[in-house]
Amino acid sequence: MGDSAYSFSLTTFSRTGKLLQIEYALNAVANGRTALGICAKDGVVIATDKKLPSVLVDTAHVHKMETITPTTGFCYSGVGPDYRVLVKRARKSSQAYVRMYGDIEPISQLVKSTAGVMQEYTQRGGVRPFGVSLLVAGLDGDGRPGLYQVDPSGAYFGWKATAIGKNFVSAKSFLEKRYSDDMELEDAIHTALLTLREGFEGEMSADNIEVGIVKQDGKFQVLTPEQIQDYLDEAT
Amino acid sequence: MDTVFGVQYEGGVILAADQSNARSILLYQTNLDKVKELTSHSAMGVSGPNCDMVNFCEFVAKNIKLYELSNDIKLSTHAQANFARGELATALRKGPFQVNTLLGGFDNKVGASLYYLDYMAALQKVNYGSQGYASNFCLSIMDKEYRDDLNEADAVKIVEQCIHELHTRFLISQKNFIIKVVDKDGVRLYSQGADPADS
Amino acid sequence: MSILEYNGAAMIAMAGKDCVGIAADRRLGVQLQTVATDFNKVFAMGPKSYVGLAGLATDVQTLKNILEFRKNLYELKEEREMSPATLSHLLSTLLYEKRFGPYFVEPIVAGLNEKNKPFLSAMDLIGAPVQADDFVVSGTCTGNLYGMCESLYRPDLEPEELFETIAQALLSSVDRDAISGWGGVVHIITKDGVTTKELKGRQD
Amino acid sequence: MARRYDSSTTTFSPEGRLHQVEYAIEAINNAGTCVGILARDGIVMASERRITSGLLAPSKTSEKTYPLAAHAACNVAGLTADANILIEQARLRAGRYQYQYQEPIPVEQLVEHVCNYKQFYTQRGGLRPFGVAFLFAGYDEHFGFQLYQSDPSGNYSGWKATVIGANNQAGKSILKTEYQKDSSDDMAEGDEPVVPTVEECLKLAVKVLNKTMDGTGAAAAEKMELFTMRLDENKQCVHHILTKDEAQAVLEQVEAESAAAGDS
Amino acid sequence: MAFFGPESAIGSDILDIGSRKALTKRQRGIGVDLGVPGQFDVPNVPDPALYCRSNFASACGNADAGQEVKFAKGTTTLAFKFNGGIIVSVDSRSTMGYYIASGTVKKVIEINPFLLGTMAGGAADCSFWERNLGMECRLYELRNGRRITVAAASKLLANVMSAYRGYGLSMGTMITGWDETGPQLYYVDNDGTRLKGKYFSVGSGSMYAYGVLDNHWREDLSVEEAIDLGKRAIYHATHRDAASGGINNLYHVTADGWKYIHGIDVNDMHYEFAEEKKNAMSS
Repeated sequence: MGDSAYSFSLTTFSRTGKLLQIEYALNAVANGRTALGICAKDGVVIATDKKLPSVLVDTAHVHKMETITPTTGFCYSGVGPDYRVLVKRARKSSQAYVRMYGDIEPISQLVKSTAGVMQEYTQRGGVRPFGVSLLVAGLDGDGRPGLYQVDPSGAYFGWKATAIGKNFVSAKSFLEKRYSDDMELEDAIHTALLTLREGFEGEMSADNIEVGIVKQDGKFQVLTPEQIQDYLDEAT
Repeated sequence: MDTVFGVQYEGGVILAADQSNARSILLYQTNLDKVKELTSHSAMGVSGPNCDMVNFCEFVAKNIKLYELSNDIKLSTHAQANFARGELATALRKGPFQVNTLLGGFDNKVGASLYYLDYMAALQKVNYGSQGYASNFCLSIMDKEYRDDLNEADAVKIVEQCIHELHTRFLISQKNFIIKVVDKDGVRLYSQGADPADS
Repeated sequence: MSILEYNGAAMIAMAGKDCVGIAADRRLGVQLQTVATDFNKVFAMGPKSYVGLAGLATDVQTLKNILEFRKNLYELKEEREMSPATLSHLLSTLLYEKRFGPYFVEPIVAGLNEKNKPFLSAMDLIGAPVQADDFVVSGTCTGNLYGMCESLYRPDLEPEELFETIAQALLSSVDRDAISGWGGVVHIITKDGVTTKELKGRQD
Repeated sequence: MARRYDSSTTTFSPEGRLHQVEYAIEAINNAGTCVGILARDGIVMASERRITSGLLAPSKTSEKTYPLAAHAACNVAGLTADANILIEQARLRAGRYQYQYQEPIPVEQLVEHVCNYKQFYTQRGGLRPFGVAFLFAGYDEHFGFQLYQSDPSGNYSGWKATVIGANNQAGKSILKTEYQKDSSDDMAEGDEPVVPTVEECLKLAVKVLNKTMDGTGAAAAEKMELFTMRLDENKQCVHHILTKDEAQAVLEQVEAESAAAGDS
Repeated sequence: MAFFGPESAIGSDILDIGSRKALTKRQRGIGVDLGVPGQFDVPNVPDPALYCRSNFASACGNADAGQEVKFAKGTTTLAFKFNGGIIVSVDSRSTMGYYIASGTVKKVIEINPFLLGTMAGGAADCSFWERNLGMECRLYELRNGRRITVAAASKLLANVMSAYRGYGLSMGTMITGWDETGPQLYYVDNDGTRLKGKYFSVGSGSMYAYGVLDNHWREDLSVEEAIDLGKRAIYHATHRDAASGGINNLYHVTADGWKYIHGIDVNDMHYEFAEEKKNAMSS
């Protein structure tokens, strides 16, 4: 590796001490479709806009929500193909965990190891950072629900509620107003859909968004368009 | 074939070993030093083939020395013993060092201590111990004579009783023994049947 | 002679009512020669989980060191204690990793899980686990130990009764085994803590 | 011309500078402040929590302080993502030492290992340096409680009291005058200076943070993370991150004291 | 094997697998000269001694480790002469492999009121041949009107061992007693070795016992000292040797014959001696 032109870090410090590549990657994320999540008392919901460039694309085959472990799921904002790499790595690491400890990998560990992968791409020779931020919904080792955001730098944060991608600032302030500590999952799902609709360009329907939920005592599941439709109907 | 004794007393530890090297039915030498100094305040009595004894001792001693040089602090006897155990355990599944050892040392914090370490790398802290066929004859003597309040002279006396027993009962001739003391002043030679330097 | 019998050992783990006990003898021998009578073969892997390692003394120590290493890293990373079930699974994985050059150790694991309910498991030297509700044994006199446990075990023993039962079973078993004994140690694990008692055993 | 040497980490510029390392250090100087103070009976580390949002989940333990072993912990200033790699390395090293010697690793060796790892990235393979500085707190039987700081270059040094991160110069000057000030007044020749207790150090640390985080007025307890390390009766290290109430209490004490000082 | 007649005992067609000596034995009837080779059924193979050696070997050490038939062994026995007579001191453990088959075995065989034999090695071999020796000694006494000397008795036993050498017998014994020549002590083993000596120890724990004996044995021990020494030597052996343990049985032989002195649990001794050491330290 040492003799190749690609063995140098592509992400380097600027004069002001900034890692510009990471900041640019964050810009890529900010241009991505909005994704948001809310961690309720008894579960977590993550939701994302999956509007597609053409009506000809079959939306049923586009997935932005991915199940990683039985109790944890990802969604993202940013560069789609980069996301697939991370999903693959996360699934592999969670399976290695199961083999070693006979236990489902807690969300905190999954986040940490995925963040480690993302950090690696900010320092390793010849690679650019990932152009995605992840939202991770799942359960921790003690069964408590958790919601995390992982950034291209490999930094991660635990949130009560957050948003990434386009309009994340306004979505977050919307969430700040709506969030309460004793919120239950059903409320959270409604709030999430409401927030998503706020900045939505055009008509939001069951087909152009995706919602994933995990209940405290259950598994991570991606809601079907029918289920989403039910929630949308309830909201109106 | 070889014999090693160790007796810990208040303030120090005695290590003794026979000085013979034999092969087949032939006795080559009777002035060896099988109590190797590891640091200024620790030593290891070793029984086993000369090759393994030398290689293992030097490996351990030099690594501990390197540690002292790199870090400017000393390893406790406990840490030295565990280091040696780890190396021996690793070697066990490759090409084992056929060495049975007793490792004695003195630390300012805990005083003198003695560790039993066999070639399988089972480590055990002991007050007194013996390696080799000699243990069959001498452990009972040590059991009988050892007390928690021994001084250096008492401890040497026990070792001498053990040597006497080997001279009376043991088929293999072990003419000379070397006895070393490890205490607060470091490792020193107490007595020897023949001078290792005289060869 | 099996290499598992080179150093000698006897150990039991038994479940009581919201408590578990684990006990082992204290002998370190080299075949028939007793080298020490204060050898440890049961180790705390957390406030509520213990592991007992019976078999070749060097591997007992190596495996204990490895387990401790893995457990410490786990605790630092995950910021939680390792449950006995996880410990048991990890141990089994570690053992099978050496399938073609095994550690000559047959471990038992005892502890209380997150709900403070007993967990017991035992495995062979390459990590085939069994879980039990009543008791598990390992060592060089498992026949004796099983016999004693089968006849003395009662479900839902209180901690004091559990101690008596385990102590009695261990001492009687090692009295009929030449290469284990020379005293013992019993840990009784309850949700409030662990009580450890040394047993005076026969010294022959 | 210097641009050519800016982004390649392993080469000196014609003036003999390693720009990447310097820039990385620059990154730290903008990072959240961390204060470390050696006490008579322990160590105190205090750090600034930058990201505060009503929506941020209260973390299980902490995002600034990380335990490395039973007897060592660190505070992080800079890129947390980079720090995680180094923390992982430190934990592994501590674990391996314990495995090999069955004794806790002496603190300096742990620090040195992390710093060697950092140094490696400033010299080999053309990789950018880690954008992290650490405060290390630890205890060993050789030298008791110890406090070290390290920067992205791989430098480390032992301190009685120090500050890293934003405004560290201002912080350091407070420490210089306040640490051991009680003893400096009427100390006889050859007297050992009086080292403050953990409680006193906590207050001092808060004072320093108040200064470095300036502009925020009365600093809020949730913007600070206060950490202490002490020995219990069995000589075992006890790590403790002050709860919100405990931290608030310290803050109030500091306020009361400064108010009193202002009156006189 | 169709052999009907008064000689054929019931079941002999099954049990007697065709041993070559079977017929001669029946013809002679139950003999008193069991010491002569050929008085036992031996395997019907070309080399019975070899067959026995490789399948029933049980002599000292682990010679039986790989074979199907393992013998009970593992012992510490000792005997020594001193001015006050002879002390015979033994443990009482019997093991099969590592299983403790019994903790209360009598390892001193009271051959007659003036003769003692100790038992180490195969329990069956020892007890059989020493009982047989008792019978021979009694016959000698009846024939000659005086007690057999220890020398002669031990020689009889050694002769048997010599005759069965290589057949895998396992026995290490000390024959002691008081005869017209005074106190006598002989060592006899399955190799046919016969030694006369002042003190011996036999068994897996013997080396530990020797450690104590060699350092503390004197000709001029008092009877109390001698008993204490016999007791201690066995205790130390049982503590270190896993195959020895249980009870220390100790006999004292004088001109009046032997006397059983004590049977003490060696475990009690452990704490007694530990106490003694503690007291010695505090004084």
